[in-house]
Amino acid sequence: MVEEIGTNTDGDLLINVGPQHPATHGVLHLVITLNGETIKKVEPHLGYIHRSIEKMCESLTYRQFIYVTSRMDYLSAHINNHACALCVEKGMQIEVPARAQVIRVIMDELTRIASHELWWGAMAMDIGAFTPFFHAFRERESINDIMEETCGARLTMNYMVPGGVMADLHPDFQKKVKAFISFYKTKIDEADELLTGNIIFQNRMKGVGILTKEDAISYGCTGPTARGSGVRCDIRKIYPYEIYNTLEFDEVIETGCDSLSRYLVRLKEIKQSLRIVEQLIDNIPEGDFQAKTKAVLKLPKGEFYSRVETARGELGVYIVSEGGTTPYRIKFRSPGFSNLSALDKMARGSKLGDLVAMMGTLDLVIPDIDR
Amino acid sequence: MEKEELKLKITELNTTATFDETGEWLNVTVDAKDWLPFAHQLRNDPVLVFNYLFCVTCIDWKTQLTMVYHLSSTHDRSNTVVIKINLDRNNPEIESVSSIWKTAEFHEREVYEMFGVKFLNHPDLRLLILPDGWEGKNPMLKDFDDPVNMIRL
Amino acid sequence: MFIVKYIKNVFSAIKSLLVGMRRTGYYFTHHKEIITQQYPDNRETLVLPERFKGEVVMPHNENNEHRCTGCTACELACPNGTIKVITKFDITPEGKKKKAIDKLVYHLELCTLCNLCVIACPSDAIVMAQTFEHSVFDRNKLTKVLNNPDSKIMDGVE
Amino acid sequence: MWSLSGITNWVDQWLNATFNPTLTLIIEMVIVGVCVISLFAVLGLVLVIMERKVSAWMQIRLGPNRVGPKGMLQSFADTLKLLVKEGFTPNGADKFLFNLAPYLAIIVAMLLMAPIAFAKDFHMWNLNIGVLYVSAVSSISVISILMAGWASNNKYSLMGAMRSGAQIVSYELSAGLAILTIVVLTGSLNLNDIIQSQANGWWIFKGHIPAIIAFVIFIIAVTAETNRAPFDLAEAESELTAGFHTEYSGMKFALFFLAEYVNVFIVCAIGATLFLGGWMPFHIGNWQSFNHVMDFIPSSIWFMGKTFFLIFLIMWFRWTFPRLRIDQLLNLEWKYLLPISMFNILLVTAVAILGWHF
Repeated sequence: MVEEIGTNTDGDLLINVGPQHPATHGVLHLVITLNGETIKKVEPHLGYIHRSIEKMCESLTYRQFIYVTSRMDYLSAHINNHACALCVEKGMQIEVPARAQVIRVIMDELTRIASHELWWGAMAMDIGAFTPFFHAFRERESINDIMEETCGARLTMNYMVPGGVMADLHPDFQKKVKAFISFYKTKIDEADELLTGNIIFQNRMKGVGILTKEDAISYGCTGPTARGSGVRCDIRKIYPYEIYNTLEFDEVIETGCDSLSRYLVRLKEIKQSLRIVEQLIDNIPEGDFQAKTKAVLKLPKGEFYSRVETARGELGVYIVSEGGTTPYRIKFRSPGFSNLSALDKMARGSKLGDLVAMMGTLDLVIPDIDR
Repeated sequence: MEKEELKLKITELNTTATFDETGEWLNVTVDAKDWLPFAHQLRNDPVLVFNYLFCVTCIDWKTQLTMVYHLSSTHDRSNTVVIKINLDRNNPEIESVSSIWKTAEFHEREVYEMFGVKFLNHPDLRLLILPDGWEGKNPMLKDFDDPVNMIRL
Repeated sequence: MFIVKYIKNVFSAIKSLLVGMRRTGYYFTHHKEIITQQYPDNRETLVLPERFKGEVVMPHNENNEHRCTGCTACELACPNGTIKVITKFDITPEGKKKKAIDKLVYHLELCTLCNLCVIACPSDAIVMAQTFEHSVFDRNKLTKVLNNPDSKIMDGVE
Repeated sequence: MWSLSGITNWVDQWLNATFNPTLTLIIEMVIVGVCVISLFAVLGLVLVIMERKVSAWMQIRLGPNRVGPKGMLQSFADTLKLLVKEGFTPNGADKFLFNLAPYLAIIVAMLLMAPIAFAKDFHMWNLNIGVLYVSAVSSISVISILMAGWASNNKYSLMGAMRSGAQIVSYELSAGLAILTIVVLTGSLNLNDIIQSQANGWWIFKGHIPAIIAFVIFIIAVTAETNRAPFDLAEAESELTAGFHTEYSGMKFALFFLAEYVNVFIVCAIGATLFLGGWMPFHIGNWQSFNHVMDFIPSSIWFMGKTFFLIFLIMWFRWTFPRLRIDQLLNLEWKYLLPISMFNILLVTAVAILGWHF
């Protein structure tokens, strides 16, 4: 006969969501304590894709370690590389040429759009709408094609080097980006038509996964997750790097603290990113794309911290140097790790179906959490 | 807040703290036993309000372990300090601050398994990333040697 | 009024659903919006950009000559130990010993296609090829020797 | 004119002339059984390819296009794959119930075929309580789902089954009330009588507001009853991996799959019969020549056309909407659909008593 279903001593049902589960988008493992359909506790178990990138970087030179970080948050690989390049440049005091800075920012924003597009599709799939996923991929493919042409790869571009970018822009780059922007503008309302305005979607998102402002700060949430709770935390605004202080864009803040706010923040961020790209695409200054650097980079003894705004939040790179060619200790403060820790707080008391929606709005990328 | 102001303010809170101003931010070194009350003061001080702990990590200096806490405030983003606490490498123990900053819970668990630092009064000090039943050295320590190293193979 | 609000709610809900259905209905009837690429069929017409990083290759000219001096710059630049340069000593016509490569072993299975070796190469001996169909049934086939057998270094490359 | 009823009559006469009545009945039952099973197979194949093509075109994809012309034989390949797959029974499962559940699902779907009129005078069983029979038998399907969920010894399956139980039991109410609206208007429970009553116009085109409301409610309720998105909580791929059939594989999974599609077909057929006039051709008032042309289209084509239109509608829902949450699903039923259909049935009763309908 049927064995007794696994329960804990309180008679609650324990369910393992993951490591292989359609909603975890990777190998996240959540142990969920359920009372009926209501969640009592969510306990993440990590490490299924831990590659110890921090340890690995300790044996790589300052030129080499950048490529490894593409594999952390593979959806915003370019921005990860940017953080590392910034940190090395900070230590070496390399002046990045104006052209390289503009190229970097354009690429960052394109990456952000691509990442948010994928998130939009995946999140729609989490709550049961399959069609948006494919529509999202159409836009993302266009960006990937642009990336492929200039950087030579679609996902892990490895286009950043300390002191600039690896190669100059492809001659067709501006034309293609403009074509993409005009194409994208005809499709941007689709998100509202298919999901945002939909009554089922609204009911699924409104008022679930509440993360108050205090909790968001206490849990160290950053990025759209925290901005959906009304925390002002866009690194591009509060600690501007590269040329972000000269650009016109708004920091998107929603004060709803729920899943819908986090969703709306990301959708509006796409528009802000488009705005940045539009500002820059016609104004790429001439000049070098790379500063002259020594063949072997040696960071002076000391500690260096740089942070950037990835699509998921604040990525910090903390390098402790002993003056050698390799970092002595390197720490990546990944946004996903902190955001995930708030999941338990958000999920308690809501239904199992909402957990999936919440995970969707957190935009979890598991390699980013595990590193 | 300027580094000097921060320094004055922190000296008021903890007289034994030592400072290092070479980095980008003010580095404050305190004793492990002072850490928890000091953290409470940093968090609840009406002027400083260090409510945002954005990075917790540990450095293995081979002779000692150093816990590094990066603190900032959402009220005044220019307030940033780096708190460093040196620990005995053979028996690293420190009070957990997860009651003050919730984010520390996960970060401390990560440091616990990677460096073997014991966090006292941590609500749930278990392995987070390493597989259950991991035995042997903590992987991020400098004298850890991975038996399977793809690059050196 | 409660009942008016109730009815309004019902109608606005139905309207929001119809808006979504109009969008999917549009795509259902407009087949030219389809973006599917029929990959193995379009292999002939598939154009990869010239910067695409597929695998590291060493171009040879028609006399079976390459540009590699065996300086191991690529080996040092590689983060993964993908490239192993095995050198030998050639005897030049003048009777001097000259370092040259015997084999440049390239492990495609370890390569992350980061392009660092190509940048590091002082004599432009290796480039990235635009191939991408790398799957094979035997892992050993992924370990490649980049220089052709009996190839020589090009004249004038130091 | 050529018609399906002509063929059946001819077969019946020939059998009666050749054999004694008992044998005739047995042979006829066997023929009907074979017909139903082959109809099942055909429906499964057609609906699967239809679903895949509809979803693909809505998702700006090509869809299956390798097997056969334009991929039309893809379902044969799918079936072959499912047939040769190992039918796996998990270790802790209740073997008997686990293996019984898919057959129960398919038997329920088969039973539901009985009263449906596929064309003029072409039906298996001219049942005088056809509507009641359909609503009664369709509620058995929940048992197969509960059985599958419980016997799998899988928490996901159990949750899916429990969700589905709550869902089907609730939505049966409003589906039944929506059907009742038409019963009140026609005054008969016989499906053939209901079709005959629509000879001068289909119920949703006759201008009765209650009939239109009932149609909308019926479509929503049957979507929920057949566990189709946006009400696919029993399967809920992103939450429960595959819900009640998580542990099923091979042919047993295929039977569930088939039962789902056949159920969709049946509820759409019932919907077409009740609201869209079954096999009745489309007539417009006094346009004699237009009506005459419409009469030339065989009645079976009319029936299938209407049914497939409704199936397309349900597929359209599925590929557009996100899924509801379990409490919202029940809210929708008990706070919206049920009160509205209660009010609707009051309205239609008043209309019928006062004789305002035509």
